[in-house]
Amino acid sequence: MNKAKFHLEFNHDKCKGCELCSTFCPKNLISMTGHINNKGYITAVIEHEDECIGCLSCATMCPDGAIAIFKEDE
Amino acid sequence: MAEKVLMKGNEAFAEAVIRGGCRFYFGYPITPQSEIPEFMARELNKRGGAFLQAESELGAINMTYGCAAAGGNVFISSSSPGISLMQEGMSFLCSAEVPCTILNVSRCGPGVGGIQPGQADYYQMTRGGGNGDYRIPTFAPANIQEAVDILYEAPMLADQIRNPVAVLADGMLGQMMEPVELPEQKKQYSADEIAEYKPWALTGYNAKADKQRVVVKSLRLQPEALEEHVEKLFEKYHRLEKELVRYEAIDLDGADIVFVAFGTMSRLCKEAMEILSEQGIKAGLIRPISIWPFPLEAFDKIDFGTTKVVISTELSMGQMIDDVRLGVCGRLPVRLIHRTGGMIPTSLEVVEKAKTILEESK
Amino acid sequence: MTPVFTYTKGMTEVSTSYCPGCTHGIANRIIMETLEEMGKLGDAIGVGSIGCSVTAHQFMNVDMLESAHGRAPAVASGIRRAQPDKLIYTYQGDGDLASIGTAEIVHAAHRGEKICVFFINNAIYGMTGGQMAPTTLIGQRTTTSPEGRTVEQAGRPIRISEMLSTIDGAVYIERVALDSPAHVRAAKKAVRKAFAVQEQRLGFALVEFLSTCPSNWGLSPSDSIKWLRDNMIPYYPLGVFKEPEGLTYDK
Amino acid sequence: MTNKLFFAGAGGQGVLLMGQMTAYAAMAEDKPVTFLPSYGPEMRGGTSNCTVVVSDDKPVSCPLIYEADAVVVMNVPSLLKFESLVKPGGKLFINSSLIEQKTTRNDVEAIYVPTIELAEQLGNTRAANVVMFGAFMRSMGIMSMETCEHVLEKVFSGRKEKYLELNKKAFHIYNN
Repeated sequence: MNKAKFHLEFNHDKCKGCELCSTFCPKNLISMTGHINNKGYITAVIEHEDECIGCLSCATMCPDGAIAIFKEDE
Repeated sequence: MAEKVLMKGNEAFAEAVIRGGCRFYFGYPITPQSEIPEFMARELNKRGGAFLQAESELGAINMTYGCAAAGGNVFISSSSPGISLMQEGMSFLCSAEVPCTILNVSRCGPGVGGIQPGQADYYQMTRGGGNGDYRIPTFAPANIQEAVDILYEAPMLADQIRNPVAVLADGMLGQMMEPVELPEQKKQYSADEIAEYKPWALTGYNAKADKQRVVVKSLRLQPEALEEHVEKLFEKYHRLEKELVRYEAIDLDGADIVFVAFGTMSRLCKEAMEILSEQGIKAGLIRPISIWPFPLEAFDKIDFGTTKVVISTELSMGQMIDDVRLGVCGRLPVRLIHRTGGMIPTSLEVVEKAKTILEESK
Repeated sequence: MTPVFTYTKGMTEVSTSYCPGCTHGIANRIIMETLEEMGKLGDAIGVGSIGCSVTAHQFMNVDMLESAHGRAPAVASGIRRAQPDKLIYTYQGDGDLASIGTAEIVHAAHRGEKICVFFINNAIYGMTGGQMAPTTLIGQRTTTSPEGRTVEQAGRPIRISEMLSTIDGAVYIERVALDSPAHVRAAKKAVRKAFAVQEQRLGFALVEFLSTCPSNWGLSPSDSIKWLRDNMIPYYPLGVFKEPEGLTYDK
Repeated sequence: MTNKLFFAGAGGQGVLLMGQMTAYAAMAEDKPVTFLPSYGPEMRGGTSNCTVVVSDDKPVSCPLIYEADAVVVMNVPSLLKFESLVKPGGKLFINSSLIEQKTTRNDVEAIYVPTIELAEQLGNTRAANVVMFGAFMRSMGIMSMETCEHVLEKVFSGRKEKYLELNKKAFHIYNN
């Protein structure tokens, strides 16, 4: 069985760089190394997206609705 | 012509405002207007509306804010210290342009004061105790029929101008009885009709023709936006200053003295005028019916060739006298006859004081 | 690609005014997600309050009213009279609900008003700059309890859920926390149940959210989550305090 | 022509009802009228009084009075407090069943009505206030006795209808 693949989209305009997504990612895939957005926050990005297990923890804890998650169709 | 009935002021007020279209009442008991919540508790539920006894006047005015913002036609009443508690909500209602009808059956202050009639809420009603720039059109009837007629029109007027409309009646008017004719019941809007009749009301956006959500608010954190909003409110208020002015002017031609009095005090003045006339002194009367907007134009009708003095006659230490001075505008001396604390002068007392003032003014 | 998590249409496109990492944003979102999933956004009326959520009407994408400090339950009671068929909720902080608005909340509960109250408890006044709230913990430093709150001076923190569950008219009371994905999911379930209670006209429903205030607690968002868990939950235990027997709803 | 009338007594003596019935009678004859009760914090007991102003033609300007064409007093404190209100040549109606003394005024017409004794003749002392109302109306002649009877029919209707005949008799019993 192939492992399901997920894709994360970060809305960099909404992200406030609070790091809660990164704190709650069980696989430690999210880092705060994006660009500085218009509000002056350093935004979140995902590294090694292929390792994402689709647990939705990051999006669940994001207070700003900055994360959307998609599942690749098989 | 409708049949005349002898009614206690407070009950006549309540019946009139229901016939004027009011369906909701939120209130808290306070003398001398407790007959109103009692009347509403008996009547509104069976006449397709709702009565709710609030936990406080603060609760009541905010229930009013919610219900009226959701399109309900709301009437609210209290007496002086209760009106003080409602000032916060009145400021919100004005800013959010939410209509309702407010009745103050006033007593005496300051503080809890006493329960006898007084007119020391003039500033509270015409200047407002709430914060910010706002105005509430306020009418001060002098008899029960006039109060009934004003309260009957008030709910519709409030809807038209999207602003609270207030009536200031003192405790005497609330407690006394006079024969009145009650007008026909006006149309009351059902919950389903509100979205169409009041597109700005909170109904859930599914009920709206355009499916657009509405926000009812007073908050504007951007100074530019707040200034623009308040300027817009005042365009309305300036228009109302012309449209809503109401007063009675009696016997101004050739008068030696002109009384200015509203409500109960104006009735004493009318009797005083009769007595003065028997003694050869001609007295006129300007009786503001709208106290905001104040009928400044009435003062231009004074006979400046004969009149020696204008006397503001009040059941307070002199509050309306500020507006009287604006109306007279330096053209004549302005003096005060007053009692306060619930004391009401007799018409003879008014006559004697007026004669003294006239002598001093010659 | 199939979306598995997207931002709810119950929230507008406007960025919230909450500070980075403040869990107000999570509470806003799960309430609006719930209404969207119920298909009720167009039949809902929200009442905002004074505090950090004073601008909630800009974010919550339903008919909204912004009320005076503490008065939201009275306002909602008024709306209920004119709009008897709508879903009506208030969104209030702890200064608003547990201090200046205690009369309104207690009496709305006593009347068994068919409204939902979403109560954000972050143990501090946020918008005004970190003053002591009635919910501030003993020993907690705030700008008006600079040496830490003492029992002698301010008494003990008020437990709203416990207090309101003594009231007959309040039929659903639950305290939840926004400190983990699992707790957020539980919180959303509580929101759903509160709306079910209102839909079925069973009475007054309140969900208390333990929430963070990183800016005024002086902690990072992640440390704030930990502080909430270590300090608030022991004093404000989570759980259902009251629930109608056999409450059913579409999950 | 304006009639300024004043009624005073103890709470429960029916003074407000007397005033109201007077106002009803005036309204029935299409006369402008005002009825103004005293109001205070006490719900039971204490004193109570009311002012009724009846006009023949133009609206009543002032519901408050500084002198009265007629005053009705139902107990001693009311006599002491309000006998001075009667204008010279006016009428003072005194409930002589409870007030043994005479008025100190010699410039008014005093009418002493033994309301309780007369009501006792009818078998019910509770009709004492209507005895006074009848004496008052007959003497004043502002409204017709017929009109007043109609008012009694209105007041004593429904649950109170069983008292109507008694009160009609009470209304007419004082005939001096």
